[in-house]
Amino acid sequence: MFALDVAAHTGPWRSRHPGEKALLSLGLLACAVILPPWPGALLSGLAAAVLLVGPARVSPAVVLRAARVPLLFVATSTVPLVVTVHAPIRLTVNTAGFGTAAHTAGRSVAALTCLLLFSATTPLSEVLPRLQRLGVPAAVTEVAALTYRMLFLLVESVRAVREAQAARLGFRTWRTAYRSLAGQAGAIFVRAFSRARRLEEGLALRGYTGSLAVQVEARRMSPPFLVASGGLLVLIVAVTAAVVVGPQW
Amino acid sequence: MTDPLLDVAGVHFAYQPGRPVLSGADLRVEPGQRLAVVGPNGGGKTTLFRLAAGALTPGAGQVAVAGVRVRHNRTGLRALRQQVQLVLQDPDDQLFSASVRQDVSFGPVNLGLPPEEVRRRCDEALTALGVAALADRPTHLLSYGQRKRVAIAGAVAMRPRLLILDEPTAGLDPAGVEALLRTLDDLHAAGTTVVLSTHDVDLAYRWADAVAVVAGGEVRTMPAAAGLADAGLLAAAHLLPAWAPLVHRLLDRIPGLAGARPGSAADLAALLTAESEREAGGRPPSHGETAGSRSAG
Amino acid sequence: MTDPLLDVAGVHFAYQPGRPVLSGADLRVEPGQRLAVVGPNGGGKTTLFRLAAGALTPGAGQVAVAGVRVRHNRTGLRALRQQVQLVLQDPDDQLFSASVRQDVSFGPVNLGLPPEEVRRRCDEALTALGVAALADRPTHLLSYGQRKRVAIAGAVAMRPRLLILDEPTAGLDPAGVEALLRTLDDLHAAGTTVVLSTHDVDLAYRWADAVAVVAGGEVRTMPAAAGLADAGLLAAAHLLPAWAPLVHRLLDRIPGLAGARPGSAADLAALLTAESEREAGGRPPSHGETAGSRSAG
Amino acid sequence: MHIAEGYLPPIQAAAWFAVSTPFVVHGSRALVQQVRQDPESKLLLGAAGAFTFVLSALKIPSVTGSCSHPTGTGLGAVLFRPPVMSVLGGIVLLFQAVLLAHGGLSTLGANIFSMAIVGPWVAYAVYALIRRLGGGLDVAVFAAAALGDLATYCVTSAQLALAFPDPATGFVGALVKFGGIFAVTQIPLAVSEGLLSVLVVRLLTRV
Repeated sequence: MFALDVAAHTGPWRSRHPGEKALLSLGLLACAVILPPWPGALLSGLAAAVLLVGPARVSPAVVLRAARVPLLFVATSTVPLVVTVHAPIRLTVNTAGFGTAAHTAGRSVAALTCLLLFSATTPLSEVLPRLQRLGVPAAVTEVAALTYRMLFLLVESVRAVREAQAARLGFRTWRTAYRSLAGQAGAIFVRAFSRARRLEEGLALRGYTGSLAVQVEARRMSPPFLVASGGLLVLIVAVTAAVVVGPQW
Repeated sequence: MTDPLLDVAGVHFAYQPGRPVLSGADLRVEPGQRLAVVGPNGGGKTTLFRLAAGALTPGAGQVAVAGVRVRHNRTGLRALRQQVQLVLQDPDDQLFSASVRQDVSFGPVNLGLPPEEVRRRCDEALTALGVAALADRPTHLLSYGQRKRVAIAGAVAMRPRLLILDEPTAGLDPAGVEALLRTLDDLHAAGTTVVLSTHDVDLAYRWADAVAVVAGGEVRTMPAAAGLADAGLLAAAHLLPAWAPLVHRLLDRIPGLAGARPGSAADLAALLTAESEREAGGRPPSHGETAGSRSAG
Repeated sequence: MTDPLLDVAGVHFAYQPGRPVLSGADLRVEPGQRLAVVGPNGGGKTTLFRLAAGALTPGAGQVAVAGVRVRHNRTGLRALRQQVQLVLQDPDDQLFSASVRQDVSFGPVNLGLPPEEVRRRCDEALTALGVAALADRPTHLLSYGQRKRVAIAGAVAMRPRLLILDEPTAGLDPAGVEALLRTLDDLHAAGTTVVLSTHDVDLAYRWADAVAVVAGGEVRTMPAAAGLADAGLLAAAHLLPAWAPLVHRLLDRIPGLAGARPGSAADLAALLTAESEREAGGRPPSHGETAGSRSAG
Repeated sequence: MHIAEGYLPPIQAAAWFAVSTPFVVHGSRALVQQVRQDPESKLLLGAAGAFTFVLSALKIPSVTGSCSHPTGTGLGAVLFRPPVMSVLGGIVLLFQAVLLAHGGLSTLGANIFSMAIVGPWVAYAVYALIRRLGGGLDVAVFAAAALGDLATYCVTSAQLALAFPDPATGFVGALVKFGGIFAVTQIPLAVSEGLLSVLVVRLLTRV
């Protein structure tokens, strides 16, 4: 349903400990954001891209499709960086802004690649229960896990409702389209809360009295993976430092 | 020769690249036909229906309605939807208005019909489905069977020439199934071509003129009597045999019952009761007039 | 005489005052029984199950499990749920976790069992339902049939003595129904008493030892063979007759097939195939050894 | 539009986390309290989160022909109150980042501030004010959803303007530029979201 989610649940890294994948991809993400874009973001982004289509075996089509919307944002919000507004309404191209624009867009694309590395390899159902160990209250992680489970049911419902409305010409005009959209939102609201009520009874039958604690599969962190990830991060930091500081030597 | 009402020809479709659900599927529905579609879960029945109703665009091949190839643009789909209506399995996917009448009027209002015409079509559809008495009820207070009927009424109010129903009898009790089949027969008698999918091969056998077996990405259509008596074909589609054709073979070996063609267990029970009453009454057996039995040729 | 495993005695229940769903319902389930509950939609089958599983408190009458009256407080319900587990019709009403293994572990974790025991029970339940290979799949990528099995695994992980399933075969294709019945038979062979509801009287006839007909607020329990051959009783409960007992009557009138008791159309087809092969081979008929047929006494 | 991953300079990204954290922590405390008093509300909150996610994924037809999405936070704030929305909104933004790559983890703090804090509070304040002044439900819901949506995108524009001030005209000039792209174009969509919210609330009050 969500291509990144499917990739995370079916890819070769699905049974790795989420901590390993978080260290690698979020470490790269931190490098991409914090280090000077040249060459830190470039190196981090490249490393993430190679890891995505290489060992993590995520289809490039999935990566590119997921990147479309954020890239659209990057493209539109970079325009103001190279344009200056003079009062009242006069725009000029500001060549001095090209540097900032290139840095910002580059940093963003690199960071996006690192985010995709995390998204396409790490199932959320593995992450959420483990957030408790990082101090997030159980009530919050359990609500998040329920949201995660229910949103797939609702997304499927909204697709079916939309299709049924289209079959009865619900999107023929603006007027009918608004009526149909309100119908979708209303149907989803009713559906969400009837799901909650029915799940409440279903869980009561299984002994629910307030805790949704489950057994989280014990996964061992792989030392080679951790060492390799750490090494990669150190290497990127070192190379970046050398390039940035280097010319002074 | 007239064009088929629906002609799905060589259609390929995959939700995910490399995993085709249908590969080269053909389906012809003649005007006035009653067609049952059978096949295993995940075999592609619903996908075939969504393609026929224009909800999906085929990857290859084409869909034609009444001889006209369907174009998957605004105008083409609009024309298609006035001819072909698909009723989904879960009625809640089709009911999104507050009251029954409002929901059934959704399609006619979208067609831009004048209010009197909208009202006429609603009344007609509600009456056809036997739910006129529920018109002012909120949809969420209806029983499952009633919601199914209202969802069908919403499609019927579009006055389609072809009505496709995905598992319309799922979740209904036997009496509800019989009542729904009678309603579909009334719609059919009034001129609508009806296609439905079912897991119940006995239902397909006694209700349909023709049966389409959807399995392994392909579709094979044949007369209901022949298709559902073919053990090899059924096994290939992971289907179990129907009782009726087997029972007919047994009946032909019993003197005095040979030639009787009960379509359901209820018909068979009636046949046996009538026979024992005749024997008690001493009249000669004459199965030709047995109530409820129907020739399945 | 041993106590029945479940004893629902004189139970009254109404969701709305003045509209009783059950009025004086009795149901006894003996240990080791396979009981099928049949009846029209809205007749009270699900209500009876919810009462038996402690989700509802009876207005009058009482529910006893293994001779002990159920108390509807925290401790009483906790004890009940370790003995009786109800699996609802829609698996999405019971699956709350996106991970199959995490979901199945919920019951055992909630019982406060040590981690190794939780893990053992999960593995056992996943294996019993044939879904061990899906343990690491997310719930939302499973098919409907797979979600049904995972929901049942969640109940089986509680190691109940009595497993009640509301319409477990609804929505499954014939092959899926057969596979699920085999799984339930394995659970039954391992010592679990199994109760299920169904609209398929033929399924009830061939699978169950006893059948309970729920209609008009009352419950009547009897041996499956007798109950489902009783036309009057079936009609009163708005049920259609089963094919199998009628077919057995036909078979008894055919020389060479008399006494054969096929339980399903597939068994009957196998019987007829075996017979025609014997005739082709010139061997004398001996239906007693026909594959697939089962004595329905 | 959420601010994409990595778009904000690191110091500013961190600063927005610092600004948002107290609101989310306060919301989490409220949520924990609510769940403790009524364990069943956990399921309702999960449903509310899923509803908000799906609502923000509905496709609204827009003037330009392309499609846009409602924020859903205005309606959410009226239905579920702002403190809870700060947590649910945070969860929804996290899911949008991880499942769809809309928004990001480094920009999560900034996006939470605009969508899960300012949007809901503005919407709720507008709703409460109009109701107290005797305004009708329709008017209150419309104004709440439309202004909540608009407030969210004004904050997004301000966040971007702070990060990238115009070399000549500074923050104000940048605000004009980003506002022109993200807030002014949003006005018809804000009106759409307002209308849609009214239709939804009408539908729900009739049920």
